[in-house]
Amino acid sequence: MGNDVFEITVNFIKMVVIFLMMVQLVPLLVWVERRACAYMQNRFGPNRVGPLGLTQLLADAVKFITKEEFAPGNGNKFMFYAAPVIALIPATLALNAIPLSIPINVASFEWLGHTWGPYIFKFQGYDFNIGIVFVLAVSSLAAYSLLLAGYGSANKFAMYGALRASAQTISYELAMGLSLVGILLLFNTFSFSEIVTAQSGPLSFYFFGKVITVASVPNWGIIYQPVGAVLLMAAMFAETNRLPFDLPEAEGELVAGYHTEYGGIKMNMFYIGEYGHMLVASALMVIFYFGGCTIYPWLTPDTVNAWFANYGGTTASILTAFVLFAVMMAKILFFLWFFVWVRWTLPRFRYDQLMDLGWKTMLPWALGNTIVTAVVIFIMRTKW
Amino acid sequence: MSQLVPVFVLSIFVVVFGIIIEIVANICSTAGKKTSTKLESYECGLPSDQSGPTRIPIKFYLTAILFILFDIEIIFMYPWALTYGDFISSGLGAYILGSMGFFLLVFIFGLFWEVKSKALEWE
Amino acid sequence: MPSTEVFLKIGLNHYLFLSAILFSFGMIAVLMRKNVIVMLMGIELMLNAVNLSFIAFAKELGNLNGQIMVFFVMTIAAAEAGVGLALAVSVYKKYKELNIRSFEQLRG
Amino acid sequence: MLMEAIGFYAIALFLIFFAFKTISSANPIHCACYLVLTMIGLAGVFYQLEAQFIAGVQMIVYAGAVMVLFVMVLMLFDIKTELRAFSRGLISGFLKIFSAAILAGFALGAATNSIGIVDEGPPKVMSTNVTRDLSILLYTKYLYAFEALGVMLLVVAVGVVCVSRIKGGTHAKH
Repeated sequence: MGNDVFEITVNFIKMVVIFLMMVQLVPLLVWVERRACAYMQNRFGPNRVGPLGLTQLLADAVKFITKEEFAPGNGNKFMFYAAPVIALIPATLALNAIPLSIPINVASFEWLGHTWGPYIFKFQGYDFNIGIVFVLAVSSLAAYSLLLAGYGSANKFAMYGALRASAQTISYELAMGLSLVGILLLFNTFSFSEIVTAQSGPLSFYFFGKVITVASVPNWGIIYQPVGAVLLMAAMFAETNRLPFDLPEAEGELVAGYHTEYGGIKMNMFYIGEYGHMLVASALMVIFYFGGCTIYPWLTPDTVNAWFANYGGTTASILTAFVLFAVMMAKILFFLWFFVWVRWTLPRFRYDQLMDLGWKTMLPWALGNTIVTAVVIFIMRTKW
Repeated sequence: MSQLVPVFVLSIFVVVFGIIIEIVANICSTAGKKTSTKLESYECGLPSDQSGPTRIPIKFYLTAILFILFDIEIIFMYPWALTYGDFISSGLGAYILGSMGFFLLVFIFGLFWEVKSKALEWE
Repeated sequence: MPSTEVFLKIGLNHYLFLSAILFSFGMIAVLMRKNVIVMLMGIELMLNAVNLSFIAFAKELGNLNGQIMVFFVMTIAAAEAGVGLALAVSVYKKYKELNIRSFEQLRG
Repeated sequence: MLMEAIGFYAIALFLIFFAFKTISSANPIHCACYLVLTMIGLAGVFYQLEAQFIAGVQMIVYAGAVMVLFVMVLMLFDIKTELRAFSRGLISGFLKIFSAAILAGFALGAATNSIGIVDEGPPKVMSTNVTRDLSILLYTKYLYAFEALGVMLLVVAVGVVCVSRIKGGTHAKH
């Protein structure tokens, strides 16, 4: 975590801040969702409590805290209470592995009578050179919180909903895994930061052995992999049980699926897990297909650095990191809005249509995308 | 080892955070009477006739098994995709594409057979 | 009392001991548990212990053949778990309880 | 050096505790949950042994897929918690413990005798990028095994569907 006290504390604070960012996202997104749904059905969303209904979030939080604490009689108490806590872990671990901006390099400085050496703080919780495999491994643990919730509440509808939800999650994990193969073929690396640096330059690709560079167009992944982007987005909708894939929670006889018996703050923790997964999904979309924290001609690390050239070295690099962080957050918020937007436009799938879509359409499409990408890259990159 | 310490520290922090939230909610929640009807599992008001989980269609396990098998085939593709550029630049492009082509052929045939044999049919 | 250096310098044989302990736990589960599915878990535990010793030797000898072997052992272990559970499900459907004794009646 | 030892012993105790709980808890679903934690601990040990990609694959394949199948199957049957993990009985209990002790002795004996096998030469350094060399090795030297495994997975997929489709099976055509 770092070799001296200052670095360790900064790294720890960084992780905690990213976790709290995810936790704070829930009330914000719930508010956005209720307002947007109201706007789409041309009625007013929550606007009684405070300006534009913003303090509705506080009212909800208080309501969640003071709800009656309840656990079903013959259920397994430990699993019933453990399931919401387990729901938080996968989303946080995945979110901390994704770089939100360029690293900050801090020159050595004098403080409290001790010179603290030069540091490089990465704008993420931790950096693994097997970034993609780590995120896939951690997000595959999400099925356990559903299963434990279903088993812990000893309610046969909850159990049935949990089984359906986890069957859906794992079958769409296949399509997600395959659409990542297309990206790997293109960038040939697992680590996120190398993918982002590869996308921050001008559009340059091999054309029958020669390299062609198009000056003004950014080198984003969406240009090479449009089908992969659509597949990853659809798989992410199913992964987070969002509409139009939220069947396990919303069927007539399933009441509310695996969190039927939950109420109050425990239900809220499931929402934190779900919105956390949505944040990870939009962050992955932005990192793979929309160039991470850079927009080539205007907002690349060196052009933004030039804006703050007259400040000192450290402050300049901090400012550029935060400007690019704002760019990244803007892109992520667009995709979060896309999640909310789709929720109130598309109808829900039937369960067999949902599983057929996962196995019989998305998996073959992802395979086709992988094969076509491999063949095209082979033709383009070998020196004929 | 030092690379994994942040992951352990973060997961411990999240678990402690979750437990603290549940304790806080437990303390300041209004204490309702634990009547027997309230403790029964929620079935929209109908008195639940069986106790605990009952007959649930078993066809979920087939999806889970097929998921494992196809997941492993996808994981075999990750090292291929990782070193695809190196193989092409070192002139072995046709070799790696051919070998992976056979593997993908087997994968596609397996998937095609699963679809055709209606193993994944949900009535 | 041998110098504490033996315990502190983590070498190959520390990992071998850990793998041996996990292997014996898995073997005990397979030999002594009645429930079929817990026996399958014991088999998974044994295979993982073997993977651990493969990787410990791969690090010690510095070549990657151990890790390739782990890759293949994982594939076969997962396929085996799948088939084992498919059999356990069909036995459960017929005999309504999961005891290893009922596997003797399987014919064909 | 001390930090490395602390790290190793922490994960080793974590693994041994949960492996023991896996085999000794009565309710099979608790066994499955403890085994999931053991798998995750093992992925940590693999990462410690500079096998980063294998640690990721271990998490995806075992902790994320195989154990989900175990928990799902256990949840599908309404498993009655067994009275006791191991059936008590004076003689059978003694025989069980005696055979377990002998087995553990064999395993530990094998481990201790294998210390001398590897010559204590200078510690051989692993390659810089383990994942890349692993994949190149996989597709050049072990290509045949890789293709054979692809065919094996196909055979298993077809086999499992057929097993579930026999007369008494779950998906039997009636």
